Amino acid sequence: MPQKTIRQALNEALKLEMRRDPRVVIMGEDVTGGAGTGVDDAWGGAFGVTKGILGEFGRSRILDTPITESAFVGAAAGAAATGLRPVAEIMFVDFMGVCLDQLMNQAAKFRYMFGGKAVTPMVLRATFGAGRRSAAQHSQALYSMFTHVPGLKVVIPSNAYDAKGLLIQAIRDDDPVIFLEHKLMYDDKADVPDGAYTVPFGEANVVREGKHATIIAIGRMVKLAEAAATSLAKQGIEVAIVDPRTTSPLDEDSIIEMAEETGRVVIVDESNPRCSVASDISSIIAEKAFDALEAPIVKVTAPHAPVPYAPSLEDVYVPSTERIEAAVLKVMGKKA
Amino acid sequence: MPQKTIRQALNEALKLEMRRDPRVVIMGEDVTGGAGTGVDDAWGGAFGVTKGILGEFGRSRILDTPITESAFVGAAAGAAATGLRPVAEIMFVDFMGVCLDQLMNQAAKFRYMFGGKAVTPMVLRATFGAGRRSAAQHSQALYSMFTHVPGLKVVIPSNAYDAKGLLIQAIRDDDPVIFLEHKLMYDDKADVPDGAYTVPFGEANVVREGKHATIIAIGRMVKLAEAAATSLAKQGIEVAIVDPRTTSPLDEDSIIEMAEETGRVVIVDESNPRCSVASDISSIIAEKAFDALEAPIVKVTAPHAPVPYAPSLEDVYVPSTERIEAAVLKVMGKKA
Amino acid sequence: MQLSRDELIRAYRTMRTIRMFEDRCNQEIGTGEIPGSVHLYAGEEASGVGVCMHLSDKDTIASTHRGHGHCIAKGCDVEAMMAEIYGKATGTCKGKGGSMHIADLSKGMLGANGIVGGGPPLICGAALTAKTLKTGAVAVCFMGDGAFNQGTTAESLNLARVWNLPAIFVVENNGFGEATKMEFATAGDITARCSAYGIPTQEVDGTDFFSVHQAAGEAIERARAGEGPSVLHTKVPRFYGHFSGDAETYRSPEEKERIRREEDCLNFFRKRVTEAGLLEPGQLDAVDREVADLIDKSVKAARAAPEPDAKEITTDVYVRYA
Amino acid sequence: MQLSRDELIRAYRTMRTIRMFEDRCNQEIGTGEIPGSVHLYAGEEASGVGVCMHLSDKDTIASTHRGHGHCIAKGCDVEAMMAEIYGKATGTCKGKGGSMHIADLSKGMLGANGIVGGGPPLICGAALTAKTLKTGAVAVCFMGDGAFNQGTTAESLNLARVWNLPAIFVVENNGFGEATKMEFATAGDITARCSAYGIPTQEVDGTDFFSVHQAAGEAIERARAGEGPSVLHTKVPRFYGHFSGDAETYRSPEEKERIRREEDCLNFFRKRVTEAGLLEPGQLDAVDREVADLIDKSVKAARAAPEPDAKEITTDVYVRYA
Ligand SMILES: Cc1ncc(C[n+]2csc(CCOP(=O)(O)OP(=O)(O)O)c2C)c(N)n1
Ligand SMILES: Cc1ncc(C[n+]2csc(CCOP(=O)(O)OP(=O)(O)O)c2C)c(N)n1
Ligand SMILES: [Mg+2]
Ligand SMILES: [Mg+2]
Repeated sequence: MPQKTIRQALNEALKLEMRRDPRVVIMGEDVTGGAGTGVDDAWGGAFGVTKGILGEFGRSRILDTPITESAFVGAAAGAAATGLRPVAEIMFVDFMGVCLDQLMNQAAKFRYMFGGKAVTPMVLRATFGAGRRSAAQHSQALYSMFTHVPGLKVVIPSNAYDAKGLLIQAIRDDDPVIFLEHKLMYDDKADVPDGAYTVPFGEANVVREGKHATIIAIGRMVKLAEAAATSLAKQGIEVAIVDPRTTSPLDEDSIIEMAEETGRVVIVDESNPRCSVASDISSIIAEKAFDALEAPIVKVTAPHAPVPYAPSLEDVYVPSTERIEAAVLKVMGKKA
Repeated sequence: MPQKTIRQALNEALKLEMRRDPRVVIMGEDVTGGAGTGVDDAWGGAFGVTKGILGEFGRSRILDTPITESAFVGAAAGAAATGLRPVAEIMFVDFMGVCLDQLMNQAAKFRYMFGGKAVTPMVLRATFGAGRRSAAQHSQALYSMFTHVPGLKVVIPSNAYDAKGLLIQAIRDDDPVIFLEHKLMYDDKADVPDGAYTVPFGEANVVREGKHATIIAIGRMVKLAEAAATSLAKQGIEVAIVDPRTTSPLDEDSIIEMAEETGRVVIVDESNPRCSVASDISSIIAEKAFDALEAPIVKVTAPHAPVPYAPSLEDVYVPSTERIEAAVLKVMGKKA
Repeated sequence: MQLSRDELIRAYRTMRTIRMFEDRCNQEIGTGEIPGSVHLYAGEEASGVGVCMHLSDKDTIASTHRGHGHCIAKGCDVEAMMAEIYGKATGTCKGKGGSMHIADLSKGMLGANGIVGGGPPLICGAALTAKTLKTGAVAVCFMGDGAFNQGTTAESLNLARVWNLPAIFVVENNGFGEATKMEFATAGDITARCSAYGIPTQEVDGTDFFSVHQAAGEAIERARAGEGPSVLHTKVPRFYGHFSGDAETYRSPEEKERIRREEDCLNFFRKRVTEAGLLEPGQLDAVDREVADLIDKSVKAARAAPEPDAKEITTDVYVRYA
Repeated sequence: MQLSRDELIRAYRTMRTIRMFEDRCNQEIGTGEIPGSVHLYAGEEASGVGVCMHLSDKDTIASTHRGHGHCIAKGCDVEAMMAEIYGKATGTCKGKGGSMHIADLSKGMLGANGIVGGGPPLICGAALTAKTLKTGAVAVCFMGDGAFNQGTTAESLNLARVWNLPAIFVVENNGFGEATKMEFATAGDITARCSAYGIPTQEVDGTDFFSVHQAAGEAIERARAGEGPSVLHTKVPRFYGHFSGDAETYRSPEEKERIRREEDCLNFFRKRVTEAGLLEPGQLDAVDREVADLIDKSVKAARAAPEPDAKEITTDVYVRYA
C-alpha cells in the first residue's frame, strides 16, 4: 500500500468526498491563499492540507474567508442546517475562543433545541498541540472542553490511515464534528489506501497488546506511548496501547476491557490536567473497572500552566516517552 | 447575625469593596439599566445584584455596556492589567461562547506569557445553572471548561455567607476570577455579617460530618446534598458533605481526607458529565485515595445532553435529592 | 409593489395572528402556566410580515429571542408554537426548545435564538447554501438594534459582501436593548454603519407594512438576481417590556399607551386598505374573529397536550452516537 | 507639529532600530537558532514610531502578532526582546512568551498578541483605566487591516465611542492578511467604516513619518482633552512575507524589490530631514552604526544567555494559587 503523510491523507479525504458529494464545501482563512493577488492556491491552508483543491473544484467549492472566525464557523453551521456539508478550517484550535458560541451554542445544540428536526453535518478542522515553539495562544489542545459539550463529536487521529478514514467519516456524519490535527504530525507517514474508506467513531484502536499494563493515549501521545512500549519491552514489560480515536463518542467498552485485562492503567493526554480527557477516562475506569484495578491510575499530562515558548520549557511541558515509561513503572509498583 | 439573601450578600460585597478601593469598577449589560431613558438604575442587573450601586458611586464606577461581551470582557482584562480592579457581569454564563478568547487567551494567560510581570485582578460574574425553564442557551454550568484553563480561578458559592466572603476575596485577589452564581439561589438566605470578610480560595467547607459516606457537591448541589443527608440520617446513614467552594484552586487535601474517612464517595455536579468537575474530582480521589476506597465512586450529574425546556424534562435532567440518596445507597452497597 | 386582495388579507391575518398570539402569551404568563419567560413581538408585526410576504419555504430566515412573530410570519404552525411555549410534547420542538428556540426547517425557519447576535453568521451559511446549490433562494436575518452592535453582525455584513451572498439583514430597531436606549448603546448611525460596507441599506418606517414590503421586495429581488446582500433598517415600537418579567420602570404607562395608540401597524394597515377601498372593514373583522378562535384553540390544545416523556431527555442530542 | 533635532534623531533611531532588528531576525531565522517563527514589521516603521513618539510610559499600547516594531517604538529593551525571541531566561518575558507575546507593562506595552483582533477590547480597558483614575493617559491599539474585520474591532470602536474613551485605534493597512489581499477580504472602505461610528478617522500615508506624527498628535490631543476615540488608518508596505515561513509565491521578487526601493519610510525620512537641513547625513550614518552595534550586541547576548530553568514551567501562572 502506498505510504502517505497525514497531510496527503487529509487532502485525499477532502478531494474524494468533494467528488462524491457536491454539497461538500471548504471554507477558511487562506484555504486557497493568494485571493486578490492574481496567484491562485498560494497557500492551500496554513499547513498545506487543502492545497490543490481549488484547481479541481473552483472557488465555489473552496472559499477563502476574511479573518472572522465567528462569521464563517457560524456560516458553516447555517449552511449545514440548510443542505451543505461544509468543512471549515480554523488554523489553530486556540482561535475557538473567538467563535465558540457558533459551535457550542448553535451547531451542537440545534438538533436538541429543535426537537430532533435539524441535521447539522459540519466538520470543523483545526490544528492543536504543543511542541512547535508557538507559545500559549497557538499550542493548546482544548479537546477536553469540546468533549464536555453534548451534541458535538470530537475526533483526534493519531496516524495517517486513521486521519483519512476518520475525516471521511466526519464529512459523511450527520452531526457536527470537530476534527483535530496535531501540527507536529502532518509529515508522519503510514500505509493509506488510495480509495475512500471510513473509520467509525466510537471505536478505539488497540494499537498494541500487552499483559502488564494498559496505556490509553490521545493523538500524538499514541506515538510516544509506542516508543515507551518498545523501550519497556526490552525490560520485559509488555504494555497494551489503546487509542480512543474519538473522545466523543468514547469507546468505553474497549477502554474498560483493556483496563481490566491488565489492572494497571496509564493515561497520556497532552492537554492541561483539570477536567481533562485524562481525568474523564481515569474516572470512568476507576468507577467501572473498580475491582480489576491493582494500582492507582497514573495520568501523564501537561501541567496546569499555559504552554511556554522556550524550548527548554516546552520540551519538559509536553509529555515525553520518558515520563510515560516512568508512569508505567510506577503503576506497576516499580522504581523508575 | 442578620439573615440575608445571596443577592443582598453579593450587593453588599460589591459596595463594601467599592468604598474601600476606588479602583473597583463594575461593567455589564444593564448593570444599572435605563441608560438613555432618563430613569436611573432601572434594573440593577438582570437579577438585581447591582441595584443601588449607581446612586452611591455614580456612572464612572458602574458602567452600562452595549451588548458586546467581547469588548467589555476584554476591557475588563485590559483595565485590570493597567490598574483597575473591574468586576464585569455576564448575564448568563452561556454567553461566554461569544467572548471566551478575552478570558481564556488574554486575561488568564497574561501573567504567564509576560513572564510573571502582569497582574490582572479582574472578576467576571455570571449566572449559571438549570432549573429555570430557560432552555439550552441560558442554563449551562460550564465551570468544568473554566476549571480546565490555567491562569483562571473558578468560584462557585453555595450559600449567602460564602457568596459575600468569596466575592470580596475575588475582588481583592490579584488573579482573574470567574465567579458563578446559581440563578435559582439568589433568594436563599443565611446569616451574613454586615462588615467585610473574606472566604479564602482553595479551602473546602465541610458542611456536615458523617462516617458512612462522603458527598462532594458543587454550588446548588450542596443544598440538595443536605436534603439527601437529612433524609438518609433518618435511615441511620450518616453522610459527610464537602463543598469545594472553588474548583480552581481545588482543596485536594480536604477532599481526599474526607474520602479516606468514609471510603465511599458520591460527587454531585449539575454540569454535563464528560470532562467535568465531577470526573476531575473522581479521578483525583480514585488515584490519591486508592487504598481507602471501598466502592466505586458514584457521580450524579446532568446527562450528556443540552438543557431541555419542558419542566417534565428539566426536572429529571438536573440532579435531585432522590438521585443523590440513591447514589449514596449504591455506594454503600445497598438497594435504593 | 402591487398586492392582490388575497395577499392583503394574508398580510393582515398574519400580523393579527402575531398580535393576538403575543397578547395572549402575555395574558397566560400571568396565569403561571407558561413555564419560561417570553419576549413579545407585539408592535413590530409589519416588519416581520412585510419581509416574509416575499419568501417561500425554500427561503431561510434566522430570528432572535423575540422570535414568535418571525416564526408566524414564516409559516410555522401556530398551535404547535403555543404548545412549545407551554413545554408540551406536541410543540414545534417537542417541548425541548421553548419560546427562544422555536424552529421549523421545513418552513425555512432556522430558529429563534437565545444568543443576541447568534443569527447573522448562520444566515450567511443559509445564503451560501442557496448560492452554492443555485436554488434561487435567499436568506434573511432578523436582529435587534442591540444585536446590531455584536461583533458577529459586523463580521457577517463583511462576509456577506465579500462572498456576495443572497442575504438580507433586517435590523429591527425598537429603540431598546433590554432596558437600555439604542441611542446610548449605539455609536454613530446604524444605516451609515451598514452602508459603509458597500451594502445597499434602506431605512424604513417599520409600522408601515407597505414601506417595509416595498423595500424588502427590492432587496430580495437584488439578492435573487445575484447582486448580493442588503440591509433593511426598520424603526418599530416595542409594545411590551423587554421580557415577561420586565417591570419597565424606565418607560411611563402613558408613553406605552401613546405608542399603542399612535404607532400601531395594524391600525395603520386597516386605515390604509379600507380608505383606499381595497378591503372592507367587515372582511378584516372576520379575520380578527378567525384569528381569535385560532389562538383560543391553540391555548386550549396546549393546555391539554401531554408533557414530553422523561425518556426524551437524551434523545435528539445526535443523529447517531456511538 | 514641530520636532526638535533631538526628537528627529530619536525618531530616526527608533525606526532604524526596528528595521535592523527585523532584518536581523530574518537573517537569524535562517540559521535555525530562533526557535519559533516571527512576523516582521519592516516597512511599517513610520506608522508605529510616528504614533509612539507622542506617548510616555504612562500611556498604554496594545499590539499584534507583528509586534516587534511597536515594542521598540514604545521603549521596550531591545536586548531583552532579542533574548525573548531566542527563548532565553534574560528575555522580556523570561522566555515564556516569545515573539508573539513580548510585553512590558512598566513601559505601557500591553503585549504583542497572537490572536488577531485580540487587542482592541484590551485597549478599551486601558483607556478606561486612564479615564477612571484621571491619569491623563491615552491608550493606543495597533491592528492590521485583517484584524480590522474581526468582530472584536467593531465592538471596541462602538464601546470606545459610547464610553467616550481616550483610545486611538491605528489600522496599519499593509494590504495583506497573510496571503490574502485586503481588497478581497474587506467590504467597503476602512475609513468610511470607522467614520460611521461617529469617530474622527484619518487616512495617512504610513511611509511618511511626518504625516503619521501629525495625525497621531491631533488624535492623541483630542483623547487627552476628553474628546474620546479616534482612528488612524495608515497605509504601509510589508517588506517581508507574512511570517518567517512564508514562501510568498503570491508576490513577485520584482514587486518586493520595487516596494523596498520606492516605499521605504527610512529613505523618505532621511531625504526629508537632510534636504531641509534639519540633520546632517553624517549624524544619521552615526545612528545607523550605533544601531547596528546594538543589534549585534543583542544577538550575541541572546545567544550566550541561559535558557530558562525547567522549574519555570509552573511559575507565573498565578500571583498566588492555593
Ligand atoms: C450574547 C448575549 N448577550 C446578552 C443577552 C441577553 N439579552 C437578551 S435580549 C437582549 C437585548 C437585545 O436587544 P435587541 O437586539 O435590540 O433586541 P430586542 O430585545 O430589542 O428585540 C439581551 C441583552 C443574550 N441573550 N445574548
Ligand atoms: C483569531 C485569529 N485568527 C487567525 C489568526 C492567524 N493569523 C495570524 S496573523 C494573520 C493575518 C493578520 O492580518 P493583518 O491583521 O492585516 O495583520 P498583518 O499580518 O498584515 O500585519 C492571521 C490570519 C490568528 N492569529 N488569530
Ligand atoms: Mg431592540
Ligand atoms: Mg495586513
